[in-house]
This record gives sequence, C-alpha cells and structure tokens, in this order.
Amino acid sequence: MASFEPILTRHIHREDSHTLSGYKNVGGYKALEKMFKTMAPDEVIEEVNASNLRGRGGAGFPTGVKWGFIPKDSHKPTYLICNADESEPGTFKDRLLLNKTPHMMLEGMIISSYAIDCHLAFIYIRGEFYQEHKILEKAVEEAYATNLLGNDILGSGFDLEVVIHRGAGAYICGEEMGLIESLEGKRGWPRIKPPFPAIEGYLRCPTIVSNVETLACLPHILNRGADWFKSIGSEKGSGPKLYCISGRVNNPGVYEEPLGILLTDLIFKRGGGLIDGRELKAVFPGGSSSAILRADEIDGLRMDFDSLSAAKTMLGSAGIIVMDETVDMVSVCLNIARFYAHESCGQCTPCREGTTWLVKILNRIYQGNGSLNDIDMIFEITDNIGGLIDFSKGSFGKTICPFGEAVAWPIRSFVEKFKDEFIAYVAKGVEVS
Amino acid sequence: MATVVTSYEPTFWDKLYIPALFQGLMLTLKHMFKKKVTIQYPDEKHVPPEGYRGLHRLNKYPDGRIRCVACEMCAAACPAHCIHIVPGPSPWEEGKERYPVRFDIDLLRCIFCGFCEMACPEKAIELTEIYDFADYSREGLWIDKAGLLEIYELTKDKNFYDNSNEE
Amino acid sequence: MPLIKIDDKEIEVEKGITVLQAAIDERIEIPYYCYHPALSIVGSCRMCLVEIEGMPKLQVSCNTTIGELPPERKKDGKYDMIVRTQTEIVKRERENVLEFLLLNHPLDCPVCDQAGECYLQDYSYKYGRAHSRFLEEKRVRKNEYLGSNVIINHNRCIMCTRCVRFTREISGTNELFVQARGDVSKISIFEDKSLDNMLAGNVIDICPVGALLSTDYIHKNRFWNLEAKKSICTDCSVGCNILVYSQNNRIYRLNARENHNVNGYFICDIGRYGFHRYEDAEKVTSPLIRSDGGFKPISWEGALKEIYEQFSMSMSGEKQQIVGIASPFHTNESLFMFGRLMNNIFKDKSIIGKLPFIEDYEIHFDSGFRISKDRSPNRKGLLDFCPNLEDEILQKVKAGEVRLCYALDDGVDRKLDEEWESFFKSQRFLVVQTYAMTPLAKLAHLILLGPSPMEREGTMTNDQGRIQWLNPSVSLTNKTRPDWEIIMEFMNTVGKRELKYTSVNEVNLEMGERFPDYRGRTFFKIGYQGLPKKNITTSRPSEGRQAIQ
Amino acid sequence: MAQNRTFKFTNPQRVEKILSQYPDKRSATLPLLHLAQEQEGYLTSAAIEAVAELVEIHPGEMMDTVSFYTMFYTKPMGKNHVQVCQTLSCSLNGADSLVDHISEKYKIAHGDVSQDGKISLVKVECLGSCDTAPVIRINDSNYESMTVEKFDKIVESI
Repeated sequence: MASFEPILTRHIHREDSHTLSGYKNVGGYKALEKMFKTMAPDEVIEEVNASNLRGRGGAGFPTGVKWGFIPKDSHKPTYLICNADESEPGTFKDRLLLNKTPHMMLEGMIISSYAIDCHLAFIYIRGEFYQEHKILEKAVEEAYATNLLGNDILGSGFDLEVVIHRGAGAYICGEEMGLIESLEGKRGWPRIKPPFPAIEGYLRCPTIVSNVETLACLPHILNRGADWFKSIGSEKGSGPKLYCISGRVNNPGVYEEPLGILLTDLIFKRGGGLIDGRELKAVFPGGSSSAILRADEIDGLRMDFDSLSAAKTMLGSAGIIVMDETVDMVSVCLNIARFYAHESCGQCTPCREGTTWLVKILNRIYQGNGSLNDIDMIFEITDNIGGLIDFSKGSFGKTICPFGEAVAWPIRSFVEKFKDEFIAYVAKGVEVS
Repeated sequence: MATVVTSYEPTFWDKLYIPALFQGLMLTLKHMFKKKVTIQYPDEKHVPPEGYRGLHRLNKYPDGRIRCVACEMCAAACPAHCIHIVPGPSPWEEGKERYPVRFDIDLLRCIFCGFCEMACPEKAIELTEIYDFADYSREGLWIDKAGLLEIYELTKDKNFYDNSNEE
Repeated sequence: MPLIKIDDKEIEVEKGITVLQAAIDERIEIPYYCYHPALSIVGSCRMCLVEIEGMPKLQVSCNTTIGELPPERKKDGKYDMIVRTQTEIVKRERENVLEFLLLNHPLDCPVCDQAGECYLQDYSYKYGRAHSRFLEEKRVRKNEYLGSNVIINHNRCIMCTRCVRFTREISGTNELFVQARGDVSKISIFEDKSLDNMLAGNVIDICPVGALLSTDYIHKNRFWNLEAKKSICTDCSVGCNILVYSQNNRIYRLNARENHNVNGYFICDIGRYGFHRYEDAEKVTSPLIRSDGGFKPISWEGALKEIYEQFSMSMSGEKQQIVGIASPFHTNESLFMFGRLMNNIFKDKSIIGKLPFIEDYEIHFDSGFRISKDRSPNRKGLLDFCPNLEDEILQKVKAGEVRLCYALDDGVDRKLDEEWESFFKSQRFLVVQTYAMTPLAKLAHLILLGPSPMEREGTMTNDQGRIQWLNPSVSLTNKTRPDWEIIMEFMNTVGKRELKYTSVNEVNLEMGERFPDYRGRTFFKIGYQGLPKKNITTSRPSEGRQAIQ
Repeated sequence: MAQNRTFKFTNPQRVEKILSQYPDKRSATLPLLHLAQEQEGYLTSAAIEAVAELVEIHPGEMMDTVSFYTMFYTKPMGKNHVQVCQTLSCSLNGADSLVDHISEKYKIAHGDVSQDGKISLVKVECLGSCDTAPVIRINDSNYESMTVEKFDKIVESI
C-alpha cells in the first residue's frame, strides 16, 4: 500500500480549521465551485457511484445507489438529513469533524443536496454535543453570510436552506427512521420499512439520511475525481476512513487511515499499544454493536466492510474499543447489555423485553447466582432478539430496526468467545453457596 | 388345543359333610374373638382416609384473605352446575383484586366428583372429609360463603372426626 | 390480480393488500396483536412473522404488500408470492415472541376479565411454550384510571399501542400516549386530560389483552358465562351494530360489531353504556289498570275487554275520536301494525301523532364515525309506516272530543313538557303500551305491558335507509307480549279482525306485501349486516376490511 | 413541588424563528422544548402545554415525545447537573468509582438532587468522548479524563 496522507483530518490541527476562512485557506469550497460550473446533478451522482463511496454510519450502503432510489417523477420535495447523532459507544469521529471542520461537512451537504435536488437540509446533531452545536451554528451562519447557503448559491441558481436540529438523548435516533420520526417531533420509534426513507421519509417525502463522515468525503471526490478515491484502500471499500480507538490503549483518539488497514496496525502503531504494556485480550472493531474479537482472531484482519463480515463481525462505525488482560469480560458484557436495555425504544416485543431480560440474567451471573443453564439461555435469547447469526445466509433480523441485531451480536459473541470466564463466575457462585 | 376338563368327584368324607360343617363353625368361632368392624354410628364416627371427597370448604390465606378469586373455573368444571358465584372487587388492599361476593353450593345437586378442586387455580376450594351433613330442609343444604369458610375453620388443622373423638 | 400461495392454498388477491389481510380474508390464521384493520400499521408486536420465498429473513405479514411480478420472475411459474405460515422456523419464532410477551405478563387469567377472549391466552396455548424460563421477579405496577370508564392494568399491557393509535386516528382526541421508553414504557394520560371522549370505550374492545378494563364490567362476570347476541344499538338513528352479552336475561356489556356500511368497527359510549338506562328504569311487570288513584294488575283478557268497552263507547260519536301516538323507538313491524290499526280500522275517525323527536347535537369524527343528532332509532320507519302523521296534534285535537288515546311508549328518558302533560291528562281514556313507569305511563288509565328495547324483535330503518334486524338480546318475561301482538289483539278486539300472526316474521312478510320498499327484506335476507331499502341502491360505500379478532 | 401554572417564552422572536425553519409545525417540537428547558431549568407541565399549543398538538402527544428523551427533565434538577458517562470506554477507565465518590460525597443516588439543590447526579450513556474517558458532563460542558480529585476541583470552581 502506498503511503497514505490524511484527507479528512489533514488540516484539523490548524487553529482556525473550524472557521470559514480557515477552511477556504486550505482549498475549501473549491469542489462546490467546480461542481456548479461543470457538473449536472446526474453527473454528480455518477461520479459518486464511480467512487464506490459506502456510507460511513455503520451499514455501509453505497451512497450513490441510495441517491438513485429517489423517485424521479415525485412532486414532493426531497430532503437531506445529515446524521450527526453519533451515539455508538466507542465512536467519536463525527464529533471531531463537527468540532474541527464543520465546513467540510457543509460543503458535502450542499453537493449532496444539489445531486438529489434538495432545497431544505437538516443536520440532526446529538443533544449532548453542546459545544459542537455552537460551532456548527456559527459555521452555518458564516456560510449564509457568504452566500454558500441560502438563495442562489454562488450565482448558480441553486437554493439551499440548512437547519440544525438538536436531539435530546436517544441512541435510537441515530437509526435513520428513528431519526426522521424524531425530526418530525415525535418519539424516536423507528418506522417500519418499507417504504424506505428514499421513497417516504421526513413528512412522507423522499429523504436521504447520510453520516457526517460520508458527507465530508464528497468534496474530495469531486475535487480529485472518483478514480483517485477508488484507488485508496481495498477494492471492496475505498476511500479514507476515520477510526476511533479507545479503551486501554496508550494513545486513544481518531486516526485517519484508508479502508482495509490492518487492525493490529491501528492498535499497536497508531494507538500506541496497550497501557502498561499489558497483553491484548479482546477488541470491538466497530463500536459496541459489533461482535467482539479475541486477541487471537485479529492477526491479519483488515478493517473494511467485507473482511470484517467474513470474520463474523462488522466495521460499523469503526469505533475500536480495546480491552486488556485485566478486563473482566462478564462485567463488560453486563455494561454493554445495560446500555442496550436503557436505549431500547420499547417498540418491538423482542427488543423491549429481551434486553432487560439479558441484563437480569447477566447480573445474576455477575452476582454469582448464575447457572450453566443461564449461559445457554443467553445464546437463545440473543438469537431470539437479533436473529440467528449465520453470515452465509444473512442475518435473520427480527425487529423493525437493526437495534435487535446490535444487541444480539456483541452479547452473543462475548458468551461464545469468553465462555470460560462466564463458567468461572457460575462456578464461583456455586462454591459460595 | 382343546382342554380336557375332568369334573371333581367327591370322596367319601366329602359326602359325609361333617368335616365341612366343622370347618364352617371354626371360621365363625375365630371371628368371635377378632376386633369388630362395625361402628356404632352416630355414637362413634368413621374417620375417612386422606383424599376422601366430602363437604366443600373455602380456603384462606394465613392473613385471613379468602384464596378464591371468583374465576368461576370450578363452576365451569362442575358437571352438576351446583356452584354459583357472584364476583366483585376485593375489599383487601393487598393481593388479588377480585374475590367472591357470594359463593353458594347447592349440596343437593353436588355429586362430590372433586372436579371443582381440580379446576381451581388458586387452591381455594377443597373437599373435606365431612360426610354427615344431613338436614331437614332443602334450604339447609344450600351452603353459602360463610358456611364454607366455617368449614375451613373446622377442618384446617386436623381431621374433623379425629377432633370430635378427642373431646 | 396477483396469484399467491399461502401454505397449500392458491389465492387470487387484490393488488396492494398485505399478506396478513389476504390470510384473514381466507381464514388462514396468522396470529397478531398490534395490527388492526382500522388503524395504521406499526408492525411492532412481531407476532405475524411468516416465511416468504425468496426473502432472506422472516417478514411481518402485516406490512408486506402483495404486488405483481413480471411473468419471467414468477415463483413456480405462476405465483407472485409464496407464503408459508406453518413452517418450523415460523412456529419457533411465534414461540419466542410469546415468551418475550409473557416475561412480565402476570399469570392472573383467573382474575382477568379478558380471560376466555384473550388472544395472548389463545396463542400462548396454541403456539407458546409450556414453561417460563424467567426466574426474576415480574414487573409490577399499580392499576390506574385512564378515564372515568377505563382502567389500565399496566402489568398485562403488551404495548401493542392499538389504544394510542385509536385515540389519534379514530377518535382524534389524542389523550393516550406512551410514557417513557424501553421496558418501563407504559400507556398514560397527561395529568388531567383523561380519556373521556365519546368513543373511549372502544379502546377496551380493541385491547387484545386484559390491560384496558371497563369500570362498568370489571369483576362482574366471566366471558364463557355470557351469551352473545348480534343486534343493533337503539340509541340514535345510525343503528350501530353491536354484540349484546347477557347471562340469565341480564345484560352485562355491549361490544361493537363490524359493519362497514354502518359503524365500521366501533360504537360510541352512549350506546355502549346505554343499556343501564333500561335496567334502572322502574319496571312494569303486568298489565295495569288505574284504580283509586293507583294501579292494580289486570289480566290480558281483562285489559282487552276494557279497551273494547271504551272503544265501543267512542265509536258512537261523530267527530274524530281516536288518537294514536306512535313512537320512533319501535320496530317497523309494530309501527306497521299501528299504522294499520289507525288507518284501516279507525279510518277517518283516527288521527296519528307523535311526541316531538328527541334531538341532540350531531357528532362527526374525522375518521368517518358519527353519532346522529336524531337520538331515536327508527324515525325513517315511523314516517314510512305512518305516512299521515299529524305534526301539530296538540293544536288539531280538542279536549273532550277524544274518547280514546293509544300511545306507544317512547325512549325511557323521555320527559313530558307541560303542554304534552296536560294533553295526556285531558284524555278520557289513555292506553299506554310500555315496559317501564315513564312519566307518560304514570298518566295512563290502562297500561299494556310491552317489551323493553332489549326484548324487542323486528326491523329498524336507520337514517341512511338501511334496514337492520333488532335481535332480542334477552327473552320476554312472563306476562310481556310482543308489541305487534298487542296491536294485533287490539285490532282483533275492536276491529273484529281475525288476524293470527304467530311470529314477527309473518308480520314482516305482510309488511313487505303492502310496502314495496320493504318487499323481500325478511330477516333471512337482511341477516346480521342489514340491507338498504328497495329504492335506495347504496346507503354508504363499504370500505374497510374484516378482522378476525 | 410547586409548578408554574403559566408559561411564556421570554424570547418570542426565537420561537418565531424556530417555527419558520421547518416545513411543518410539529417538527419544531424538539428545539422548542430545548428552549423551554433552558428558560425554566426543567419542563413544567405548563411549558409542555404551551409548546403543544404552539405546534398544534395535544399535550398528551407532547408528553409522549418529552418522556422518550433522556435530556428532557420533568422535575427540577440541581444547579449543577452532573452526568457521568458509564458506558464501556468510560467504565473501563474508572467511571464507576467516580459515581461512587459523588454519591457518597453528596449523599445522592442516581437521579437524585442533593438536599441543598446544588448538585444532581445521573448516570448517562455514551457521551461520545471515549478517547478521553472517563467523561463527566456538568450542565452543558464536558469534562474529560476525569479523576476524583479533578472533579472536586471543578465543582469548587463552578
């Protein structure tokens, strides 16, 4: 692999990277000018399609294909929503972008809106991101002041309004249908699909929901061309990717690397290895919703969509959480389960009842009152919430939104891969009694 | 295969009939010294064994609440249609929110099959060992809630007839 | 028309309907809780999962629409969709969902009013697992009042949100909502904004479990003791279709019955709790005659003899001498007989009037449900069978000229104003046919014991001209006679006729002979869904789909 | 708890602006609730009813929305509202001991307000600063890489 130069995070260390002038100094909004001058909306879609850009929010759906789903003959307005509701544990890449280069994302939003003929776009930002909200508000204000937003942008005849919408503390609102419901002022209960948001989303109009990082990639694609973008990373997923490393590593943080980088490189080179030189025990490769990997499973594992699904986990939001040998897996599993029980929206039966049940069982095991039977039951319950995980046949999701799978995968993997620790807890309980 | 049956041919002694006569007298004599089976009812009372199906009772919890929740499963199971229940909201703060306002059993119709006991999900109705509850009127054999609870008080600790024997 | 296969059944269905709907239409059982044909689809209970060929995961049948495939992509060469509802994986999935639903659901079926008509109970029995693996304590919350007539038992709630959607989409009143999220969520009301709209009682009907309870019925009886009769509501001229549940001739509750030409799936609370008015009324138990300022019982023969004597006196005069007061609370058959009595026997010596119609405000819901301002059930029938109705009878009839006044009773809550009271008081002989001691009955000289609204049988014509069958939900008590029979005896007595109808059906047939609009509208033909009058082609467009639950 | 029976936005221009941004009124629900909460510290029933009236829905439906989100409070919180992240990365790096420390020091459990009304504590899920775990949020500011000593210092300084 050729040496890689950061693209999205190249200028974030500059003091003024979050201001309009700072962004313009490093070549910001050039793509926009180029696009307005030389490209028709269809050409933009084509270019993005050619770049093989896959959504960075977790599902990895090709962005250009998603744009193509919007009905052409619809009389309804089209909406773009930037999903800045980053709540996945272990993920903080969007926060960095919002903090440091909000204009890059805004430029991406304008490009995307132009491609799908949208004139009102929303940024759904997490309620907890108070500072980021302030920065973003300022950035949007600046953009309006310099005719980058509003009517007749840069004399192109294209109009776009951008509204920043603050969430209020609900993990599920990061799911696109939950987000749309929340934006409509309702509780964030994901709507049942079909119809998909590209057909009937916000206010039952065609809507595209894109992650911050996805949008931030767009200016670069237009600037340097799809072929350049495609050349970064592996064939199956191209482009730069922000990886978040946290947990028991020396240098936690966000690192930009191409898709398909080795997981071990990320942990030991960029992350600086484990604290106190301890042994690696396990790692979440893609936020807490991905299945956990044991230390012996990560050799040679590449961080892209397909390699990770082959390893029965997923890239997700690329939030890498590192656990060392001292970490108690049962308590971590309980922590994760408790998080999902708290964040379950309570709409579908399996998720509402199952998540709490899992917490109760795990808690029992943790307290030393479990039995071997409980361990098998966890397998069954996770299967019942999130589906039988058979990657050769696809997953059998059983809930309206992917939350069910997001609960089932990690918890199941914990019990599967660290069964001996769970058994030890059970045995401890038996001894005591 | 046919079986050949030979009829019994009486011997000489058999034909005399005297040994047989003494055999019979011996048996009678033997029983004269055995313990007598007859019970001098009503002075003495038969004590029925466990599981005897006699008069019904309505059970209570230790704190005095009636176990019955008036679900009418017993009435539904009753082949003689002798159970009549009027449900209502229970007067107790704790526990189940429903209880029988009236609970009547027509003992003249009852066939003491015990289906009610089996159908009861709350272990509220039970058949006791009481068998002598004859009365002079039909009305007297219509037992109500108070009556059933009284039977519970009489039988909850020990066998009804054991009790009477001691006194 | 797409052709689909569900299990082994080939079905041709309308394009765009859902798999669940197709299955319901064909009476193929797919269990469900959150779906209701009148409400929007949320797909949250996950009970109706089915296997569809070519789809990687199980699909919720309530949200899977059936479309048409191009010929080359048809399954097995001819089907647009192949659905399996009974495979191992589907059955296991049902078992799993039921296990989740029952985790925190109390096992208090003996106490629960829904037991016996509960789909959680039924499906658990059919598809569930026999034993619970849940070792922890169940979630326990106190019951709450949602409205003056509705109690919620949170423990039993399975969060299907049918009730919430009902208040948003049908009643449009929005009182109910889901509070909090996850497993602590519950159905709730906002402070003092309680669930007290005109349709509130329907949430009890649509609750698939025993979470929403009626204060009127709670702890009163068990479902299997009750006998359900299909009838119609008589509290306004819409004529909603209802189910009347009774035991030993006592009515315990009313539920809505589906009829897309009339009321859809719902009824209003006026009708739902209206039956108490008849129960609470002071009942008459025998024909009565006035004596010494009070009433004393009289036999039917005696009563008829009395009528004959009064009548023969009245017929001797020259002027109009018979006044008939008809009522829109009676069946077409009674009114037909009444019209015959007045018009054919008394002819020009009679005059037919009526008490003023009971009217209240009209209520329209955006969902299409309505409560008519005409709060009498059969105004159309009254006008059809008594065409020469005199509107201003108070002015037309002069006191002293009338020998006999024959009044059919009106609604139980009918009050008499002064004018009418003095009108009735001035009658020399007032015969009232009633079941309760109404203000009108108190003025009578002779009371003929007729059936109460719940005992009546016959047809009624609603304000859309639809003829519906009022089915008696409780049987007649000893001395009560059907209205038409009393009028028939009246006719035989005073008119020397020899009418010998033995049942209301015969009256109905005779009525059809004489009134062409009603020809062929027999009980057999109109059935439980009713039929429009002959000269009306459609009363209201039929929309909406049937529901098994 | 005395509830304000009436509620009025102190900044009607802001309300107007929020309402004008959205194609339908109801979408303005969340921003308006945020605004109301900023004004009162928590959402009173009167405030909920006022917002419901503004976006033309039933207060019940508004409560439906309010109760779903953890950042809306329907009862008063402390002057310093301490939110401790307890999700994985923070928990791995010692968030639990922080919670213990706070609840011991101020004698409050999760969801409580201290007697003098100065501090309230809630355990929240991921605050999105996993690289600088553990994280605490006091009112609207995040404090990263927290330790017990650091916390005490920060609270004193506020």
